[in-house]
Amino acid sequence: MDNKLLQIENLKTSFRINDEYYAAVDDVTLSVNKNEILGIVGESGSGKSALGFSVLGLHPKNKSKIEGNIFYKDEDIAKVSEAKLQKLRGGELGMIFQDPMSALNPLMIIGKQIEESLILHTNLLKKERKKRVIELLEQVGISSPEVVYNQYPHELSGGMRQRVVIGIAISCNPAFLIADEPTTALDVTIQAQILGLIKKLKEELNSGVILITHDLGVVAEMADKVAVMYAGQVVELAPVHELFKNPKHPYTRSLLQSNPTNNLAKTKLHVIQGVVPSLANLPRTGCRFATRVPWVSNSAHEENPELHEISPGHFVRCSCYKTFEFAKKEDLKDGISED
Amino acid sequence: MEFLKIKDLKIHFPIKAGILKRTVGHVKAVDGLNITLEEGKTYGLVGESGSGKTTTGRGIIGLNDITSGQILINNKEMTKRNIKEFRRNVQMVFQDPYSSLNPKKRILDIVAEPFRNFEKLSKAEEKKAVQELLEKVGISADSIFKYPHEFSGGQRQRIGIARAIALKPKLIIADEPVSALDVSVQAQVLNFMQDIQKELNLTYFFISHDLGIIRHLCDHIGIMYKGRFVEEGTPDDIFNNPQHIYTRRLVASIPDIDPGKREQIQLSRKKINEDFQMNTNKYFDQEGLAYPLKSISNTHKVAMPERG
Amino acid sequence: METQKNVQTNPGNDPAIKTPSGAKVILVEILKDKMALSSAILLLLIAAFVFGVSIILDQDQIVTVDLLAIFEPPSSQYWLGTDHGGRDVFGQLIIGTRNSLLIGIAVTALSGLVGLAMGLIAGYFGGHTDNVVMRIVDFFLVLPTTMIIIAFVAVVPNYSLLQFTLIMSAFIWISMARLVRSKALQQSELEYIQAARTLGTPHYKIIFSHLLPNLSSIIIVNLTLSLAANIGIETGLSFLGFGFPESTPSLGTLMSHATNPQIFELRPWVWLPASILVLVLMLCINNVGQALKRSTDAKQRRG
Amino acid sequence: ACNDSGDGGSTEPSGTGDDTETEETVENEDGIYSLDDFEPTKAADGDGIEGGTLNVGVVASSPFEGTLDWQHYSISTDADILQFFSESLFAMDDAFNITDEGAATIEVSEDNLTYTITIKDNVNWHDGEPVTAEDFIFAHEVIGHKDYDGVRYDASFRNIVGMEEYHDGEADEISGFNIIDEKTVELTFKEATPSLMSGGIWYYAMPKHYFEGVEVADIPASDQVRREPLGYGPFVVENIVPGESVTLSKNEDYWKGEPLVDEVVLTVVNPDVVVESLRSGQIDLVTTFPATQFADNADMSNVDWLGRTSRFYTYTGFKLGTWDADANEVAYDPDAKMSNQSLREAVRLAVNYEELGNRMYNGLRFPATTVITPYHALYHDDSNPGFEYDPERAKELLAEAGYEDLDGDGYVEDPNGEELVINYAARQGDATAEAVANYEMQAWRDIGLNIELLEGSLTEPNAFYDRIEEDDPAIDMYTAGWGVGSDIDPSGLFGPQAMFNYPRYTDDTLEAILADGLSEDAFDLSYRQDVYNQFQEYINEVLPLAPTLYQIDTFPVNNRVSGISYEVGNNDYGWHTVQLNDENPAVD
Amino acid sequence: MWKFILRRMLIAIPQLFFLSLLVFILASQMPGDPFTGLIDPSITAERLAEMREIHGLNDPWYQQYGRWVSNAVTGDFGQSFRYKMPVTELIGDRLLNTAGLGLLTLIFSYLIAIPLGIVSGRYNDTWADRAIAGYTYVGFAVPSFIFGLIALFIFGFRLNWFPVGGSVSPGLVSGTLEYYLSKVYHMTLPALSLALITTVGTVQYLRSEIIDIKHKEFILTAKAKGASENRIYNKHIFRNSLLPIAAFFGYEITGILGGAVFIERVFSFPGIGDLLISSINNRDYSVVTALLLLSGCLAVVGTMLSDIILSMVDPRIRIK
Ligand SMILES: Nc1ncnc2c1ncn2[C@@H]1O[C@H](COP(=O)(O)OP(=O)(O)OP(=O)(O)O)[C@@H](O)[C@H]1O
Ligand SMILES: Nc1ncnc2c1ncn2[C@@H]1O[C@H](COP(=O)(O)OP(=O)(O)OP(=O)(O)O)[C@@H](O)[C@H]1O
Ligand SMILES: [Mg+2]
Ligand SMILES: [Mg+2]
Ligand code: NI
Repeated sequence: MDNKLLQIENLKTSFRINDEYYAAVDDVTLSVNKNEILGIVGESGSGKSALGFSVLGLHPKNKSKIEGNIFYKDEDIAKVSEAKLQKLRGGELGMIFQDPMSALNPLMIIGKQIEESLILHTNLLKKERKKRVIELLEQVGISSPEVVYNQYPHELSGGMRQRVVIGIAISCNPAFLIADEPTTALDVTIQAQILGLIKKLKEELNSGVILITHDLGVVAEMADKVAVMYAGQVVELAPVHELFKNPKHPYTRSLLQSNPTNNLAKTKLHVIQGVVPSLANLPRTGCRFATRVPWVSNSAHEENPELHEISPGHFVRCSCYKTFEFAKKEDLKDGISED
Repeated sequence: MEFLKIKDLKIHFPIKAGILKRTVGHVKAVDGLNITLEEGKTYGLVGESGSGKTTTGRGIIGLNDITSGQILINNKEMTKRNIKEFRRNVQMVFQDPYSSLNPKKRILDIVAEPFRNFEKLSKAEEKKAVQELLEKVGISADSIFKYPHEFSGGQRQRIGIARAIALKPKLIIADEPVSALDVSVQAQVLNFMQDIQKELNLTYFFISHDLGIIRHLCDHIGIMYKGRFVEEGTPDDIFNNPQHIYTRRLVASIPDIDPGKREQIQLSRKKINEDFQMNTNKYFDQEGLAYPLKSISNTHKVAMPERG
Repeated sequence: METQKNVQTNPGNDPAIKTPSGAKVILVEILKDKMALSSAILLLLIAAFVFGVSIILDQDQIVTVDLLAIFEPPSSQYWLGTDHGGRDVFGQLIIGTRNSLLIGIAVTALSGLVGLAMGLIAGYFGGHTDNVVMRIVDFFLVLPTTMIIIAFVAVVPNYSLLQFTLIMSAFIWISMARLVRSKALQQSELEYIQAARTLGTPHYKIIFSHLLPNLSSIIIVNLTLSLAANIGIETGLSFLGFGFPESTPSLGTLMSHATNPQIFELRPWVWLPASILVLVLMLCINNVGQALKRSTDAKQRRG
Repeated sequence: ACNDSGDGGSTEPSGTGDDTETEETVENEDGIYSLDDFEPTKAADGDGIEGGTLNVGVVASSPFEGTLDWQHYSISTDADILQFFSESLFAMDDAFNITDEGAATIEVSEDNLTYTITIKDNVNWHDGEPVTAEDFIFAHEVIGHKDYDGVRYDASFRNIVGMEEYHDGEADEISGFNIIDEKTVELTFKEATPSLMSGGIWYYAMPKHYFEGVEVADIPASDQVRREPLGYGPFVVENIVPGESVTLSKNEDYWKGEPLVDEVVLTVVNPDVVVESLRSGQIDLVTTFPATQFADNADMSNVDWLGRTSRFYTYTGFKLGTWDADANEVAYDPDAKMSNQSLREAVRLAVNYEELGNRMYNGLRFPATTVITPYHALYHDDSNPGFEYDPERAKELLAEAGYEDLDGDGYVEDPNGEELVINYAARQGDATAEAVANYEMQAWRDIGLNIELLEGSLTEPNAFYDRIEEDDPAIDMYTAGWGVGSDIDPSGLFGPQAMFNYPRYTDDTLEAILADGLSEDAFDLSYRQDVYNQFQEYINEVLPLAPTLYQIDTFPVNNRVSGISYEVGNNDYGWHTVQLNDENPAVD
Repeated sequence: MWKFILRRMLIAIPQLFFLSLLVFILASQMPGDPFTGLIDPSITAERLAEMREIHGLNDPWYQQYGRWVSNAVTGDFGQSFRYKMPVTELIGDRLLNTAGLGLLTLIFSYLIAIPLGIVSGRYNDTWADRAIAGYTYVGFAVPSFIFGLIALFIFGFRLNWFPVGGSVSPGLVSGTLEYYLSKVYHMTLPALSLALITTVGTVQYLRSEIIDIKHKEFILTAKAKGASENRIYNKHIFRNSLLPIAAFFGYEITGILGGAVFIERVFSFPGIGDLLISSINNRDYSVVTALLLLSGCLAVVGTMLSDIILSMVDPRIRIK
């Protein structure tokens, strides 16, 4: 497909803990097209950020290891030199961070922080740069850009700061954008605005976006395609409508079931048993989700779960989804006590 | 029967500026709230960040000094002097399950702390009581010698709840008890809170900015904006019949789980936003604050200026 | 950042990244750090030796003037030679080290205690209490400490180890107070402190059983580092002529002999061993302290 | 009488060297030196170079005070500087009697009351103005002025006729002065004493014209004193860096003849670095040299060591009474702890001062025999043997006097059988001070005296004198130093009305002897010598204080310098005759 | 801004008051007075008593204090007993010397601290970092006077590179270029010795500050912008970590004054530290009190300066 902007193949990102490497992202294959938003959801610790950081090569080199390929416009950016990456980062590849409070240099005025990308990636003159910064600030919906230009981060509200962070990310019209939980720290109204903004920018710039979030609502609203991650792996990947209408993987279904927005009445919410295992304790063989659905018989899981394309564009890992039913009361005799 | 009654509660903080920390003004974090709540019910307090939700909660439990107003429980006013008594009846569940448990203490000590303050129990009695409590919140009784870091977020939050219900309080203030948790864990805690409410006939004062949760859980909802209510009512009133532009915008901002409704939501949001932009003056006074509440039905109150 | 988060989200079934629990981590960190470990061992050896031997040594004998042995160079009789009073430098070194260690420990303990109390009170109660304490601290902060101490020492009659400890402590408690206060302020914001208050726990109990344990590692680190500083604290005063009498040998007294031109160049055995010993002691304590510091501060952790 | 403050702990010895050319200096096998090893004078030697710069180290541990005026200075460092450009009107012989060699001569009337002072004609201030009788009177007017803020207004000034009236503001002039002509003046005293000629008459003149318009109270801080002082001495002040250095050029108009060197540079040198500075030739000579550093550096090849006996001695004092402030006199208490003469003698005999001086000071301090130092050669009684170190005798003395160890703790009890603890005070001082005190105490303990150091440590000098002066009952015995002036009269230290009579001892015999020394008869030298021999003997007998050590002052002088003399009594070291034999200083 | 400074000064007033009281009481508690020990047969006891009376030494302390403070406010600290000149004048020269020494020390100390701190912060846990840490530990452990003595001995006497005492060569006339050059020359060795010791705190501070900032999230933002490592260090980390150090420079004044006491003694440098010690030894109260008060004022001014600088460089607490 010509449209393909980013192609992640068998990506494995490992971190060194006490002289041993543990994979936080394990054999992930994904692709993003132009003008497409790929949503990534999953519980905390499932490897979403680790994946996003890997794409930009932001992990500290001495403590992490990246295997596999990340093709950006036919170039494997997992393998290129740091200098080359630096060219791409902030230029063609933009990144929006989660916490607007700490993502900005507290001692630098806003204007300069945005301008820095321009200095690094364009040949604009000083005056032009300033003009462009003001433009950007307007673009991200800041009403008095001239004032904000000279302000320091602490003088802005959280929503404003997140806009600035977005401004930095899009300053060089990135072809590809990674937004790592861009609205988690914000109020719903502001979240709506920021999400709208990202969408608008994506359309204007015709860029591909990876939107990392743990809020299913956000994905439902934003994404064209959704990858559900669990324990470093993609367990389900599908176009957004398909996923919400027809979730297959037990994990996806559980996530949807436990969302209170789906349960208006004062009914019981669905609870997923257990917790996400920590990196060093991840089961590396078999179905990683098996421990959390103990009532599903072991034979239902694959030995080496693979992604199956069950309908065009809809992939599910492991075949346990076929037999998965939500637990009945008696299955849960350990109840929530043992999670 | 009104169980909790808050009358014209005001909590103001001085603003200190410069290195000299001079008071240059006041933040009216809570500015004239009136709340009544029946026993066994759940009150939900919603609002954007900084609207004064936490301050209200802390005011009720006495962690913040009240500038003016009254807090009555069972028609008894809470004062500085009888606060100790109130403490037994009012407890709090905190937002952050990681920092709300002292990392250097064993679960036993954490959960037993209220006993030690209010009741003279022998070591054995205390241990038993703690084990009972832990079982109630679904944590195996032999965990008492573990440390908080040995538990997951959801478990910790339940330990926090166990501690809060140790003295059999009547009112529990829960300040965003699940916002630090993943949805899956969230569900667990919310379910549990509902269970225990029924069991102990607890009254909840539930603070959150997640409207989904509020809607799921609460009997009454108050929407706060800059220290005042803009609207108050049942979930039905608020979500299906929002009157104040602020509420409407808030409700419209909730992302919907159904990707099919995208366009529709987008459109309504746009409309409401325009409305909001245009009609701010109509809904807020000159200082941009909400007007006093007016009843528009039995349960539903809105902050609208007097007509005419 | 990431690690931190991870630690929290993953319950303790992972021994590798368990939440640090005070003493254990400190121990682990020191054991891991070869430098710190050997420093600690050396330190203990020196301390044990000095305290052990000083029991056997006859202090009166050591400070007895012997006109026939003035400025003897090191020999088998006088391992480190003798000073201008014909007194054995080695013996003085032992007793001096003991005295200096005692001073260091006493000053550290006393100033640490005062600073801790002030810091805890200010940090926990905040508001006006904090204001008052901080005003006092501010006042001490602008004092030209060195000069005032010198003036103080000149005033005190009957100047001895005790007086010295009191004077020094009076001036250096503030750094501990400031540190503890700021950490206590941070901790007081945390919900477990708030929780304790809502549970009706009295203030003093919150301070002692909640706040204090959570500041312990920082306090230990700070105490260690200030112990290093306090070991040599009296050297300067000795140099200016405000030291202890010769009947109370200390490392500072021995070192300050370096100002005597007769000794500095021609009889280095009088002052050099003490100087080296001070250096070694301070380096050791510092090494340990820095290792402790690293263990409390994930960012500075090695590897 | 100009005298240094009581040697606040730093005794300043001085010395003389041999005048031989040999460049190796005093050095003897046993490393112990005596006065015989030094000469006070290094005679001019061969042809010097023309002019040159003499670098003098002013030894002081802090910057010099800069009160460069004889009337006002109080610290010896200032005097060290003053002598280069401002000098006494009178020259003295080694008996400290005024001679005719000085800038002025003096004639005494029959009744010893009136003194006629004649300033020599060619004595002129550096600005060319003659030194006049007015200037001499002016010095008195300043000192006697009610606003005068120095320490020199003393009994000998009040002894001048009309001085007290002037001081009290009742008279505008001092009537005791009678100007004969520009250069001659008569000075009349109320009472005659033999001491007048050896220190009773003020030595200095003050350039009245130069201080025109300056209030007396403002003089010490004035530029005329601090920045551009005026004298008539061999050198002229060119430049002063306050507290640090003074540059002087030769006074071509010097009345004794043009000085041989062109320039003198005085620089403050810290006692700790004196040796290094001398070695490297940065300074040619110093004002004082720290005694403890001598032995290590006796072999310094680039200097000659000169030396002489010092005016300082140390003593052990016994508190025998108190000061009666109302009567303004000493109140001797015969029941004082130390009042037993045998006890005091035992104390003196118990310590081996010879050994002490030899070991710690390499002989530059040696046992003192009497309370008149050899510095006063005319009065010092050579024949008095002083005290011989004899611990056995000391023990005997104690036993005889009834001091016996009754309880077997190794220390004697007093004759009444009560426990005897003697509190001993000693000043902080140079590197050896503490060792010396400890040594003494060891010796005393060896003869069975239970001695305790006051508060366990040496006493800070100020506190020390404070407490001694106030007769602090916590002190029974102390060690101190004393620097004698040119005046032999010891009343200031032993007299019943002397506050500095710290032992607080007096008796009729002593008072009679002291009076005798100042009597009419005492104008006869040999009579006076007899009196003071008697005095020395008597003090050694009753022993209110026991002299312990005399000192030798040593003076290192760079090889290239000659024509210099540190002769006792010579208050002019002959700076104008100093010459340099080489452009560059010799280096070790 | 001016208002702020004014207010800041108002805060300093009670501080100064307590300081003055403390200082005065200290001085008056010292044993002896300037006339103690002036034992000389030619000085009579009456004269001493008279002199004590003249100088008001017999008055009760609060009277003396009142007198002293009211004069001090007008800048009159009385006469030095020993130097017989107005204290203000006496201190003036010395203060200039110490100020020069302090300034030079500060310059040296920053010249040393900044590169070392940066290197060890940026390349933490490399051999360079460890070497620098070694130096800072040693600097922390060696008292400045020992260090000064060794420097004096080697560079002053053995190598003859630097003068060994005083603040200026004799004979130079104040005001000439030569004079000032000579002054700087005289200060160099003491300043360098002091700087090498006092700088270690700054090195350590800078190091940990850099390591701290290195882990801040905004550094990640910068990295994501495509900034190179060097640029990140230059534009973000160094700037942010140097600002507090620049601001602390006011606080350094106290430290340097304290260090000056020692170093001036070692190098016989006529500054106020040296003066203080000799004045204490000589019981020259008026000088002691004036000096203590002066250094207190300097410290107050220093902290004030730091506050002001901090508030200027740190936008988060900037005052308009
Ligand atoms: N630098 C690192 N060093 C070691 N482990 C890391 C590092 N970064 C992430 N991890 C681990 O990798 C796993 C995946 O982490 P990641 O941050 O990608 O999760 P996430 O899905 O983004 O979670 P969240 O929703 O909390 O942001 C976690 O177990 C985490 O502890
Ligand atoms: N102790 C305090 N001192 C001063 N101001 C305070 C204090 N506590 C809260 N405030 C201010 O009061 C206002 C209300 O704060 P509050 O924490 O109650 O808001 P909130 O609704 O809980 O917000 P969030 O959703 O972010 O928790 C805010 O502007 C806050 O800055
Ligand atoms: Mg993440
Ligand atoms: Mg809140
Ligand atoms: Ni499976």
